Amino acid sequence: MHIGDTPEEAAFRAEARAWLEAHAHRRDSHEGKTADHTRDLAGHMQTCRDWQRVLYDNNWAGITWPKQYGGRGASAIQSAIFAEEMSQFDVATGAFAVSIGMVGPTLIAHGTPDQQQQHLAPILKGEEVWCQLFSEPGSGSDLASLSTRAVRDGDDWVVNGQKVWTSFGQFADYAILLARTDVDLPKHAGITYFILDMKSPGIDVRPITQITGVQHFNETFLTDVRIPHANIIGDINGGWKGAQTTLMNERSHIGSGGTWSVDQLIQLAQQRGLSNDLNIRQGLAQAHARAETLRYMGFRMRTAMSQMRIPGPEALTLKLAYANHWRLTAKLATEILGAGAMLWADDAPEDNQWGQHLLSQFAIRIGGGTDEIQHNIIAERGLGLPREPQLDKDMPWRLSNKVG
Amino acid sequence: MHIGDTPEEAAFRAEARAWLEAHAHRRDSHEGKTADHTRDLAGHMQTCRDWQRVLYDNNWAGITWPKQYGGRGASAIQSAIFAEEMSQFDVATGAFAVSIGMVGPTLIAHGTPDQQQQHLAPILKGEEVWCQLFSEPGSGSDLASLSTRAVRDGDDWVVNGQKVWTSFGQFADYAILLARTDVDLPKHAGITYFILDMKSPGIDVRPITQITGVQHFNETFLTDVRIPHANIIGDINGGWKGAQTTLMNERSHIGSGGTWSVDQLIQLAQQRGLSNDLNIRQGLAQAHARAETLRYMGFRMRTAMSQMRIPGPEALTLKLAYANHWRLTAKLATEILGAGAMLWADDAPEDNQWGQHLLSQFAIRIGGGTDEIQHNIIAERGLGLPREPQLDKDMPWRLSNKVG
Amino acid sequence: MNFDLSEEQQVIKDLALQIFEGQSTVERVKVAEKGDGFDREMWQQLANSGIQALCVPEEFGGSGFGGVELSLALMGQGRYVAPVPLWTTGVSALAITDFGSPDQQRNFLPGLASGETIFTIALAESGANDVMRPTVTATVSGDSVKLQGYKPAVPFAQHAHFVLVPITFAGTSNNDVGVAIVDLSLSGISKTEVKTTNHEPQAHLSFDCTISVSDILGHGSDIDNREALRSVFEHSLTALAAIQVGVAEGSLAFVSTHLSSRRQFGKPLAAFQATTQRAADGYITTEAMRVTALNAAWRLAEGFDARRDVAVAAYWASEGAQQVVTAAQHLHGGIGADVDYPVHRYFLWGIQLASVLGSASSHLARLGNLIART
Amino acid sequence: MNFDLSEEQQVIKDLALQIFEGQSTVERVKVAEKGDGFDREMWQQLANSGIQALCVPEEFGGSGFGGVELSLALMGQGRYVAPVPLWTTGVSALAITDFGSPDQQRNFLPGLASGETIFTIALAESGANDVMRPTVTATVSGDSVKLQGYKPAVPFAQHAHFVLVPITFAGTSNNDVGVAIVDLSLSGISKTEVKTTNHEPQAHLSFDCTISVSDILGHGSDIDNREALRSVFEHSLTALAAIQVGVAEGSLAFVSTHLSSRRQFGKPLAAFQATTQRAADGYITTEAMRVTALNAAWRLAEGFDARRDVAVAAYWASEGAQQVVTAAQHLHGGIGADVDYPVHRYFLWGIQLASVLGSASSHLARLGNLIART
Repeated sequence: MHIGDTPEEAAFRAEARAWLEAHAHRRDSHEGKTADHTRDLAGHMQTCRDWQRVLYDNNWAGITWPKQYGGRGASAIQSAIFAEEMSQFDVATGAFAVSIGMVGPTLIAHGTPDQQQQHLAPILKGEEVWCQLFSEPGSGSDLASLSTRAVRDGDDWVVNGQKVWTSFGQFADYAILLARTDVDLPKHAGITYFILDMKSPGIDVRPITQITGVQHFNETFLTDVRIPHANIIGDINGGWKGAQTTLMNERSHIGSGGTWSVDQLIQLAQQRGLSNDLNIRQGLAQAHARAETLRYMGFRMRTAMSQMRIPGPEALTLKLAYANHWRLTAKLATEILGAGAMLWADDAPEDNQWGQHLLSQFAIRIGGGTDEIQHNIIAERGLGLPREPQLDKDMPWRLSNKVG
Repeated sequence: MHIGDTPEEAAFRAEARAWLEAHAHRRDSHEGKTADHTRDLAGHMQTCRDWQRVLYDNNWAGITWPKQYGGRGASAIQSAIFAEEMSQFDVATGAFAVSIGMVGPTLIAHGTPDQQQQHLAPILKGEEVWCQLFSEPGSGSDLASLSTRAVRDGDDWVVNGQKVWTSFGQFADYAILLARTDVDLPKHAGITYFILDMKSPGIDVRPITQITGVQHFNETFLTDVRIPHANIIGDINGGWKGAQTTLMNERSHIGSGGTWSVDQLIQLAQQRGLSNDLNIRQGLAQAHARAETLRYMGFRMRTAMSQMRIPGPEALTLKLAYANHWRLTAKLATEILGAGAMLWADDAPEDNQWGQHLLSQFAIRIGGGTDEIQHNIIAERGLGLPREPQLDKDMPWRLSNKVG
Repeated sequence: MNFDLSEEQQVIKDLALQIFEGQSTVERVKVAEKGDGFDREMWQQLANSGIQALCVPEEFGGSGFGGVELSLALMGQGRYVAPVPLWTTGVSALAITDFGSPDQQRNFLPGLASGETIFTIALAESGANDVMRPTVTATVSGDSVKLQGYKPAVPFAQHAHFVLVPITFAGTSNNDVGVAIVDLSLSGISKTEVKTTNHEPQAHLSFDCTISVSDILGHGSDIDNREALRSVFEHSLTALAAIQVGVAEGSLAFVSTHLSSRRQFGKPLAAFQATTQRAADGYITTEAMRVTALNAAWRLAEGFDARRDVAVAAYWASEGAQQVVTAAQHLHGGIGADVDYPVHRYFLWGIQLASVLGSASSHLARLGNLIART
Repeated sequence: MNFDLSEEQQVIKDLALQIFEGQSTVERVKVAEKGDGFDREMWQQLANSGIQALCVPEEFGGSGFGGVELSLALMGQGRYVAPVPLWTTGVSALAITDFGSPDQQRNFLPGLASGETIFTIALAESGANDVMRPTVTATVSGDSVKLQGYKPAVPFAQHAHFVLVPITFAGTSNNDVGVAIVDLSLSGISKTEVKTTNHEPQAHLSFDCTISVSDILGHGSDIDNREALRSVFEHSLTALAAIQVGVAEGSLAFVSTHLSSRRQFGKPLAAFQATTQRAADGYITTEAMRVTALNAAWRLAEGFDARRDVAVAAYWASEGAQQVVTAAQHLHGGIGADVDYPVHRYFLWGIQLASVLGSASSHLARLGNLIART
């Protein structure tokens, strides 16, 4: 047990920090202008691509990816150290959350050599932005019930259907796509995992205006879209396995994020003369306690990952605790801001970061599996309770929407 | 809308108070010695019987019962006013909660004239203490699944089975009993409602030592107990209807109770020099806000009752809010008592009333339907959500324990 | 003791609900959001039905009801998140009725009753939000009064004709406070329109202007200025609490629809207790908001000391409403994030009104002072 | 950075769990509850396995581990609600090892290591519970020290040989504080045995006795008395937090069993999300307690400033444990109320240890002072 940097880790941190100092600007107390994607989404995309290229050129891209795939081959802990340091600089990485965090690990685990060859290096270089075509209007928590169909036609598959919550879909070069390829098999067993070139004909991406005013999500309509057979990841009808890899990476990504710290909130309270208001101060102390808890839960998860153990319920615990922390901290910020919390966009104090956080809590609590689904999994894996019976689990998918 | 006493109600309150002043002692800031049942349960029982007789002799027994049954024929609001006034005096009534609050209304609604004749007056006079033989070890929330059997034998029914959570069972003269009389009918449809003389042979009442140290609950074993046919309330196999009347009265009874007020807690904090501790004071303010909410929810329920409307989800809301208030207030009391909160029985401060409250929160949250069951009913009746499907609802009881 | 609405109250409640249901449709609200945030057609419809006139005395063209009836109308507004300045206009009518001088009543009440005159109230302060300690100063010199100060985030200030401004009289030994009725077209008032979270039109106001002493609420009458300010404060909180009841109700109505219709794992979401228990909690909280909001309105209307009651109602309206609308938004999953689906509006109203009301802990602190200070 | 236990730590954890599982059976605990509350046979078994010796240096017969290893043993104790004075004895050993004079170490550590000497710690105060401002006064006169004061609810005081007492040195200009090692057999100490909620043996202690200056912890050494007291305080909170982790774990284990086996409406309770979501919340809270308790123990053991870390762990141990054990007790329905069923013991331990720890808000207040005071 060693909580905190070992000498080797401290050296790694110093190296990372020195490199960042040389290549980026430290950001102010609150979210940096560059990292902020709420105003100019297209500009934000380009900033992400540019920064990813700088990372790549300096061997900081894909820190945990094996060297043979162009990564640094470093540990989960080193990756976390780099992310901690990088979070203090005004750089943007959000557009690559799917590409680096989810697509890469999935391709490494399940992709063919050709697929790896074609995509891994461009991802690391910032040349390929990917989006995720998993959720559908009728399939949210019950992802495996998805109904987008792919039908074989010679060397191609022809895809029809509708996807939703496609982050950065309007800017993406490629997508990972789940589609149903056999309706007679049970719902988990008839899904295939595809790589989709977003320049293919028949794709219509329509931005969704979110409650935050941002259009980061999209609806994606797929009409007779053709995908070459070679673009299947894994086996035909075996896509659920790859999807699990992708989703596990998504969950642990969400739990480890965060663009603000409790220190910023303490500073805000101090600036507003409220840090000696006992109610506010109790709130700050509680926020600190929650943040520390997340830190140690994160340490524990990364310890497991760097020992090549697959994180169990602790990853879910982390995501839930993180979502809860996000919600409560945003609420505390509105109390500190008082009437100012009502203001929005350019009129809002602190570049509107707290308003954005308050309204984006739902993305955290819903994306990567809802709070409720996570609780169920924790009950099952953490407490050993029996799994909830799923009536449609073993019946052919084409019948399963009729039960219940 | 008139929140608070009308002139007529104020006059009634004054009359009640004057009578109470003449017949009882005002109690101190905390629970009166007489009302306290935690030390000498048998003595408490006798005190309850004696006080009930005094109430009866002065026409204060069964305030809402119709005059024809020996009651006062007054409104639910007048009954509440009398209860509010009485709560400030050192008198004991708990042993009659079942008899007056649940058995009486059930007999009035569903009993035969003979049954009413035989029992209503003795109940009001304090001569008959009743207990409730409903719950079973295997049937808690799912009361209708009960398995105590009653089989007809000439003019008698012969009962075998085991009941649990029998309040004051060791002192009761009579019981209301639910038993299964037809195993081939669905679970709700094969239950009959009996009056049981607790002196009958074959009844074995075994006190349960509760977490509070009190033995107010019992297990009751019934072995070849004979009940005359005339002791059936309602129809053979039609007992669920009467049970609903009993349970509805139980729920509204639990929600309207309470032997302490937030004022006592404020006084305690002041005595301990903690009422200017901001954390404690916020807690007291929150407790006050909850208590006020309960008051107005109670007003609303009694308004409905005095208009002869059956209280809907507002009665459930009240019970849940009450249980929540009980839990949080007991917790606040432990914070005010500090290290003293650890002490128990004679060594505890404030006659151990706060410790007793902390530990008895579960009786409130479980008795009369668990928090979870109440939530389900609120979702259904308050929000119009579909009722949860019950797989065993329509199948013969003898098969229903095998499903799921 | 009777918690039921009177027949007249029931009629008012139904009437208001009916107008808001018909007028405050999702389409109309969207149009207002994209425009200047004020649906004047709805305002006119309300006026035609006498809603603005509810708490104006009959002699000034009103129907002579009071705060309870205003609260019932406001619950209807919240239920359909209607973009009109009803609470500020209603509370102003109550304040002028209770504290206004005969001239003020004659000048303002008929226009308030007909809906032609729009009032707003400048409650919020920039720093610590204590309405009873106004930062705007009033310096009296003969018949004229110099107003100086800043009030952020005043609702509908760009559309209103007058604003009630809490003031501290400069140079008084006890920091005397009161309320000024200020004509928003006066020179020396600058308005900065601002965007707000729920798209309500608001403006920051800067005062460096001169009014007449006859513009002080109740001038020349035998009123207690501090009590006038307290009354405006307490009626404002109570009115906001009523809107929050409607907002919470409305968000729960969307929850019921969503949970009943949306299916996952072969069942409607309502078959999953994880969702229904949370919805039931929302119902319980909404009922707590309702009974305490009605009680506060009733006690104020009866002229009783309602300081504790208002604090209790404001506590629930701030904390409870946030809980309910946050749960409702969450229970909608992804669809809640899409502004094409109306439930998000209830979330935005709930949190924004909580900011207008002030934090739950500030109300608890006031309440704690009243009940437990030694 | 490594959050895993070392191999040695894993062995210690497993060993402790194994002893407690074997010794602290429901039957044995019941016997202790009915008797004097102290299971001496279990204490001897623990001593035979070297548990009391864990944090005593090797030169005094111990195994030279520290607070982290003590915490692992205490988690095992909590898991089986074992009636032995392990935390007070362990923390006393740490205190005497870190701050004791050579004489004190020679006198006490061997007995602590073997389990023959039992120490308790008088943390609680009657009024405002600030351990760093002791109410027991120590008046030094030459070589003798007069102790005067009162300490309520001292755990195992009727079974212990010595007690660590926080003291304020009378007549010092800065209200100097420190820790006295007091022999409980001295005349001038009166003990009043009291009943407690979870049946732990406790006594109120009254001091009007004389000890020697050499009984002050660290006397004659170059130590900071205030730091010695702070260390006892922080190690105590951290030890209690470890027990709470075990208590929460244990109560959840009963929940899993109950929900899986108890059937209602034709299904196990575990098929109802209303129960499983609550149980999952308990799991999340327990994990928060675990990581923060381990972190506090580790930072103390490394000699880092751990004031914030201890406050965070104590916050969770007080608030979190109460949440978990209350939910667990509730989820057992009626059966939880029956003292013949063991789950109630976890509830009683959880709430009682929360009282020993002090309220969550008191820890937040201390933490808020450390992080946000301006």
